[in-house]
Amino acid sequence: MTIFAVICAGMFPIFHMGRVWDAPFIFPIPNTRGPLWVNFNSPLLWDVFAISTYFSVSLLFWYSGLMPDFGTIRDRSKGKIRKYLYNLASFGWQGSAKQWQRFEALSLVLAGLSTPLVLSVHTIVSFDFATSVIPGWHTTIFPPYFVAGAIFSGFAMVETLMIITRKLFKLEDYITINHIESMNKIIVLTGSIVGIAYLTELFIAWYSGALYEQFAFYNRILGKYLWAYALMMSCNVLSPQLYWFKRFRRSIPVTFVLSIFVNIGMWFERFVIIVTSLADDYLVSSWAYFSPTWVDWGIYLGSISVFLFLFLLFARFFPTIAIAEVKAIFRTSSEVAKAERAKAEGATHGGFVLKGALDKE
Amino acid sequence: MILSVGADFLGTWVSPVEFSADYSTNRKVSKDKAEMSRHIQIESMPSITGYKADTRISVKPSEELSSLVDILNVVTGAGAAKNAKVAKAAEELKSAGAGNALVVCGVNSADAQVIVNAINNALGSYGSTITWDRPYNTKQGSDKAIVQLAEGLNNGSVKAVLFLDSNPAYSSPVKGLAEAIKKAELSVSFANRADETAQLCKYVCPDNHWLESWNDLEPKAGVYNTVQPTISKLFDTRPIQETLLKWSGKSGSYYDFIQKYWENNIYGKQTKYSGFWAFWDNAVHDGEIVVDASGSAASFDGASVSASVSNLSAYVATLGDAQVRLYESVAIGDGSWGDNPFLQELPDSVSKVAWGNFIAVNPRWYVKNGYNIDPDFKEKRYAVAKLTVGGESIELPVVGVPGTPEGTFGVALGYGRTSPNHSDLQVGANAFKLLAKSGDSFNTISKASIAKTEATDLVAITQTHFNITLQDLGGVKTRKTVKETTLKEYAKNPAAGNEDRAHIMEEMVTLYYEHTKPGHHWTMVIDLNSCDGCGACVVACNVENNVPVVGKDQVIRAREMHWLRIDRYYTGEADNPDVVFQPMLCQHCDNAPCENVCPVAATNHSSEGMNQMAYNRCIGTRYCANNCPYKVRRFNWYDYQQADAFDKRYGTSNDQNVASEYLGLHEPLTRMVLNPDVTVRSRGVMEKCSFCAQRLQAAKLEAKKDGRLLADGDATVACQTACASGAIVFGDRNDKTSAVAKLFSDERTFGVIEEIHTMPNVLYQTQVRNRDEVKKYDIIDYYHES
Amino acid sequence: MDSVAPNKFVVGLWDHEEVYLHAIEHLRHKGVKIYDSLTPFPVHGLDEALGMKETRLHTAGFFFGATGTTLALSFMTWVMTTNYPIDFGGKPNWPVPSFIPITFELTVLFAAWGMTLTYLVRNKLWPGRVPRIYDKRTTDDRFALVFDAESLTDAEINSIKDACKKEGAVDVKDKVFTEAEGL
Amino acid sequence: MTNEKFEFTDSLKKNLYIMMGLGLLGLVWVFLGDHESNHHGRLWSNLLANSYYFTGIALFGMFVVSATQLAYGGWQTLMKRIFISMSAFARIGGFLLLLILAAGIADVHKLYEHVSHIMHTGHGDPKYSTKLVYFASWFWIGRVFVYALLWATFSIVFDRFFGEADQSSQAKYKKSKLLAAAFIVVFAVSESAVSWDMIMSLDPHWFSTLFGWYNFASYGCAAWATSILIIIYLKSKGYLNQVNENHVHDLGKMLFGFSIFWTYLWFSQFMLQWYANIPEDTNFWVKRFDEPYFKVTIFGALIVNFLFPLFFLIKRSAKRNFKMIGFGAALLIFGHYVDFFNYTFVEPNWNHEAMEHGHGAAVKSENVVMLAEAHATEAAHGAAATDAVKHEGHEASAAVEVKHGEHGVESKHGHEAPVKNFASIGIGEILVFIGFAGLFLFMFFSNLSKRNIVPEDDPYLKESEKLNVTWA
Repeated sequence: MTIFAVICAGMFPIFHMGRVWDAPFIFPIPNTRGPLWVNFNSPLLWDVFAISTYFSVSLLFWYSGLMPDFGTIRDRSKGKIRKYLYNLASFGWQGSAKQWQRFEALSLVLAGLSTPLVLSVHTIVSFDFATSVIPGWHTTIFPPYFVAGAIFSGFAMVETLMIITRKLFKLEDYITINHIESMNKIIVLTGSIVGIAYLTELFIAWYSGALYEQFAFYNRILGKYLWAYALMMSCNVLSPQLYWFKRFRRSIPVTFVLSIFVNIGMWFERFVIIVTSLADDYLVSSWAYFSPTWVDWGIYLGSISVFLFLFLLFARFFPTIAIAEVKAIFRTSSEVAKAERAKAEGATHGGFVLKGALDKE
Repeated sequence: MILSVGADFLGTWVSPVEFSADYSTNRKVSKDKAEMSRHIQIESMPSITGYKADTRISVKPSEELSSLVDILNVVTGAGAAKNAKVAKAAEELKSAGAGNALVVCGVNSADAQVIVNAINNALGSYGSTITWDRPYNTKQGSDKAIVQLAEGLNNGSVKAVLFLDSNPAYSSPVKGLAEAIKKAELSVSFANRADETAQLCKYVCPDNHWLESWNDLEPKAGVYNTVQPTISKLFDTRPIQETLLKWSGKSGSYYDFIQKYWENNIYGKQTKYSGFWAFWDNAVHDGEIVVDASGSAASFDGASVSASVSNLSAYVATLGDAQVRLYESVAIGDGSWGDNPFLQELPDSVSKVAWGNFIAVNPRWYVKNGYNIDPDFKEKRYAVAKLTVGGESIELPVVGVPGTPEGTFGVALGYGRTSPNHSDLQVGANAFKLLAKSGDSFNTISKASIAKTEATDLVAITQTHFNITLQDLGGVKTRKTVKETTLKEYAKNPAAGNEDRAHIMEEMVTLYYEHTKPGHHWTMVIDLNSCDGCGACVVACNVENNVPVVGKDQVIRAREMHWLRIDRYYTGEADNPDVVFQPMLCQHCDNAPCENVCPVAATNHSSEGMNQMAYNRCIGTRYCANNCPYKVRRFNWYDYQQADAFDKRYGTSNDQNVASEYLGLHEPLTRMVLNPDVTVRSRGVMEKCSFCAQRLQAAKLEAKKDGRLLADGDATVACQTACASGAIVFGDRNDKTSAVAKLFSDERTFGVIEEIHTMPNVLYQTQVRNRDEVKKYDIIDYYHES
Repeated sequence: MDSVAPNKFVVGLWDHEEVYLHAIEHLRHKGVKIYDSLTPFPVHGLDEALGMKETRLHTAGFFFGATGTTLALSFMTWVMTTNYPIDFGGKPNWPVPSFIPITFELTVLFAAWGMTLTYLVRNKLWPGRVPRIYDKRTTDDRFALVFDAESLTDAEINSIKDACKKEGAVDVKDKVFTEAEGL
Repeated sequence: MTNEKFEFTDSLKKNLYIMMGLGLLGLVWVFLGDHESNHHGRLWSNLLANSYYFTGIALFGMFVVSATQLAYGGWQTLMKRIFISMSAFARIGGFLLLLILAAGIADVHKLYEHVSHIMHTGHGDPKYSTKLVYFASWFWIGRVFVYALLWATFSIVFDRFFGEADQSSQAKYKKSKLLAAAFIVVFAVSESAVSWDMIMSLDPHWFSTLFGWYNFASYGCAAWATSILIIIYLKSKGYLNQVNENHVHDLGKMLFGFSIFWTYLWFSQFMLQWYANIPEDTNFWVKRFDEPYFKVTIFGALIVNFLFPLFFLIKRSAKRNFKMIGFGAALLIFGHYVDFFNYTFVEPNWNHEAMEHGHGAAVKSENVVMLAEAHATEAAHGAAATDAVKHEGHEASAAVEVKHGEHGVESKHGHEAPVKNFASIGIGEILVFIGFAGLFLFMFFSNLSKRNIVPEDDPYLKESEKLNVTWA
């Protein structure tokens, strides 16, 4: 999902370039005009590095994890061509001890690198806005709040896709309701963090007494874009509060609907940030109202299609669950394994631990 | 002391460019000279002159006429005035002292002008503020004559008609004139394009363009000008004068004819040159010879005054409640250049509407009568109304213009041309037919009726109305984008109105070190007091810098390309606001937020303090435009100027599309308007004011050739040269003797939103109004009031 | 693995990792040389059981990352101060805070790519590599131990087989590769 | 051996009394060493910095318990009561802050002088209109009182709840989740708000939306470090036998993670304000960068709080060695204290009031002169012309010029110029810190000694005992 989303995310700046054929200018490559490099001050350039790094590292992480699974599929598949293709994809994986040892080391470090990388990417995206002087953009809370927002919307998007995939591929035994419940807890947590960040922004704008800043937020909550702000607030902050109730946390229809709400809300968060701040900034003479053209709609819908297309291709041909990892976990954490272990250890704390806190309280 | 009744002398009346220059000399204030003229404007339809006035008295069109009577009564002591405000103004006139006051009137009515003369006579203006030595030779058209022409053509007494520089089929309110022209046995148009009249004529004999031919002029008595060709003829045309020479059986070129004429008639009037050839060569070189004024003194004949007063009063009584006031807009004027896209795209100074006319109404009336269909200006869609005057009616969108009194409907003349060969240029409705005849003349004021229609229309308005005060969050706060004060305050404190700047400067801390500007540090200071918002700078900039015209549709999308725009801010009373015009261009910030964020380093700062663009390097992320606090960066959405290999290679269809839709500079003739010193921009790049880098470079090279240092005034920018009132001062701040360096440290000078540490190199000076009352900030937000 | 790969093997298969781990320990204790061990997923404790050395991949990653940091900082410094200094919005020509994001990204990029490439090279993995499949189920649910049979006598082979069976192997078999058949 | 109870020995008590005594001595020291014109600003800012810092650590203890409880954490169970006892200080911390604030409003000291200045004179300036509402005395004090009350209540409730026997019942477990969730919500709001009310308000011009989070990260680091030190101490005294290097390793990981988080927030805040360079943000930094002392301590704290954990704590061996991790924890407690004390807003402001008066006088009396003098670009220009080379290497700026202008004006107007307008960390400061640490520990140990250190019937105890940290 990350990879496909990043592909879409990477496409947008390119779409929006006035001269897309000159896009290579954004890389620091020596050129015919002498030593004219790029502007390392530009958050957009940071984005170039961040998104490409994010993309390629995610690709590595994803693919290095897939290799053993391709090996598994290869050994189970019939037909020469399939065998050949899956072997090609698996890079000739065998699963020897040394391979696994290095695999573990690699995936640990890649995971270790990816975590700050995710933070950095969302931070840099927030820098795109927060470094500027535009009221409503220039606020220091943006970095952590974008990260929280990314986790929030990321989980929601995963839920949306996962619930469909789970149903279609009959993965109910692998992706249990407990997983979904845990994800919903993350959603209520991050949603509340995002909500606190919204309120902090509002408060500090009021507190600061800075005219433009104050107006930007005044306009945001009461101005002509009230509808967008209201939509954002209700989808992002209010709707996840339902997850305080266990009944809703464990309901698949509720989860599905709310995950879509959150996706909408987070989309509107970006809309609110970008559009309301730009529409009415410093000089009143250039205040305006944004109305999308068919091109805007087309690009937007197109990007969703590209994402879904790639995702469905992936789901069709590639393993949607990390086979090797799940096997390892099953041996230690599955119901059966736990029961066995508990029997072996003669655990004293009764059914409480036996059942597994994660699974049922 | 100037009192103008409906005369837009800074915009359209008689000779506005000249008047702007003269007017502004007495309106510039400095610490040493804290005094200025006082200007009162009595008018119905807001004009830039009225917006510039110290006191603007908003009256209905009929009251424009009746106020003349009021003033006469007060000035002569003959009676009382009906309108208290007008009476006060008249009292001021009286107390200004003999020879210190001037009253002008823009109403096309002999009676009104007689009364104006009577007032001026009573004030002692003759010989002091009004002289007779150089009367204007322009604007000598006669309403009576055109009516007679129509009659003559219809009854067959006129058999032949020649049209030169006139287009009565479009611009005359005489009914049936077009049909009458067709009846003429011989009709010839000398127009160099197929205008409305030429289309009716039997023969069209295109005149040369004036840049292709010799000519001479005498705009004012004793002021002689020569015109010489600068290019050879582009088309198969002939100067009208030569045509007439030929038809009258004379030989020789028109050049010889002019020369002979000057030798016989003008050479003798001057004493500067002895010998005709010295005189002639210098006259052609200088373009102008001014000979001693030989005007005769005139005296006022007061006999008809009482008749005029009663005529006028009688006419006023017929006008009723709803009245139309027809006016010329600064951009289009009488419409003779209505096929010029540069002018069409120039937003009207008052209403900021480009590409078409509209019915200007009082905003409260607008709200009350259900025209407020989009209070947030989400879409630039306006309700259309039908305006009827004497049986003729037009349908136009209705736009609220603050300062218009209720019951007044202003419509600009000069629109609704049908002859331009591009449909986008055929905008608006022709209001000439609404001119009502009264006496021998056609009047711009008449009784009207208005009715809302179901239709709506998109209006290419570039600036709408928003309330910029924040009252609800604890105290009134206003953006100090423009700053104002009164003369009295200014005399007391040169920083009046600009007091907050001291505080801003005190807090102006930075985390960066200064990048030195060892050579020049180009700076512009714009005096808001002198700027009258006429828009000449905008057009000058467009022409100098090859700024493309984008067309109505794109203006509606706020994609106009103007490097320089004039922002208009209302303050003060809601119904009769004060207005400040603020030319807004790239501020060339020394700490420019736009430069920081360009990923490809296409925009950066020169060592001369200019914010510069490398178009070749620009990839059009538009991130700089987002970050610009002044919103002065423009993006090329299309290939307006055929600069782009992409369109040439792949997009021929798009090429045509652009050419037909966006009036692009694609066809060879139009491309001749391009300035070869300035690059044309490809589609997909950002562009903005460059401080006319090419002109600065040229000036530097010139100085280098001469082996001297660049002097103050050597380097000029296009907008500065076009500004008649001298509001724009440009120069090198590092040269401590330069005009701009002095203004830079003046107390009136401030930067727009400089509190965010942009360190702009374009600064402004406070607007000073010569009046006693200080208007309070008031919310002008009719659109959300219940 | 030796430079000249043997072609003849004995393969023991287990179906439970704990038994498997015990088997390895016992076999090694007996002095049986294990040629390779194949598992469907990473088994914790296998490294210790086989007596493998700790991998040095982390260290390599650190050095790759450090290279990225240094390269990014020095390149940007060189460009902005020496090669083509430009005034951007009045910012200093050595805007260190602006460098941080790119420096971080390049550190991660270098570390990730460097490590992954090292991983592939060290593990001898590349697209198109034909691996020796000792048993198809080693990527599914069987844990295999492979013994080099080429240099062993039949008796030795049999004793290994017996030992495997004794240690709970579900299957023990011979596997012979032809020269051309993979790595 | 789970049934062990901490014995609060007399010798330990004596030591803590000595520490507290040293703190009192320190207070006397800073009181005497203070310049009269500063209204004992040094004394009060010492009190504020330490009260705030230790209250933050105490609150974070409850936060750790709540967060792990909510996240089904098992590893921390052995140490749960350490964190709960850490929160004992929260019972008085909030009230200490309230005292300081009340004293400020009552004009005993001048820490919040410019706020009261605004309250008296700021009505004309629209920038302050909202502050007139927000810093209205009763509202301000009322808010802090509510926080203090909430924290104290929660501390007592947590103590009772988790201190009681029979942690294993299902109902109790469920209840604990509710309690934890409630605290997280209260904490999230109150910790941000108190950072605005007590610290950000020291400089009423400046604001940063990130500020609450930043404070959270800072005393978060300190709290993890404190827990590590306490555990090492308890182990050295023979308690907590089941706690081994695996647990300390996990705590070390949290310390490392929070250090990086703190750096991330520090960078985000600084970079964004540096980048936009808007005076309303940058006046804060310029004020500090003008003093070489703060430049050193700001970046010094950054090195200690970021580079040190990055290179030292990242290693597995460092986190598993009690001596090394103990050293690291102590260093970080000190680092964040320096951060709070110097850089975080307390000390640099304490006689800012005098400078404010200087400002006002200048603006009022010599409008024109100020305009000419303070025109940043002009001033910088002059400087640039005289010494362009100097500018290249230094952070010298227009700001410096303006500042000098101010000082000139200030002394001209006969204001008593401070000897130096900041206090560096001196013996007094260290003594006060030790005193507060003594108080904190005293409350901690007396709370800890009330019951078993280990919650012996907690359902997760087994999981905690079996903790084995394999990686990193």
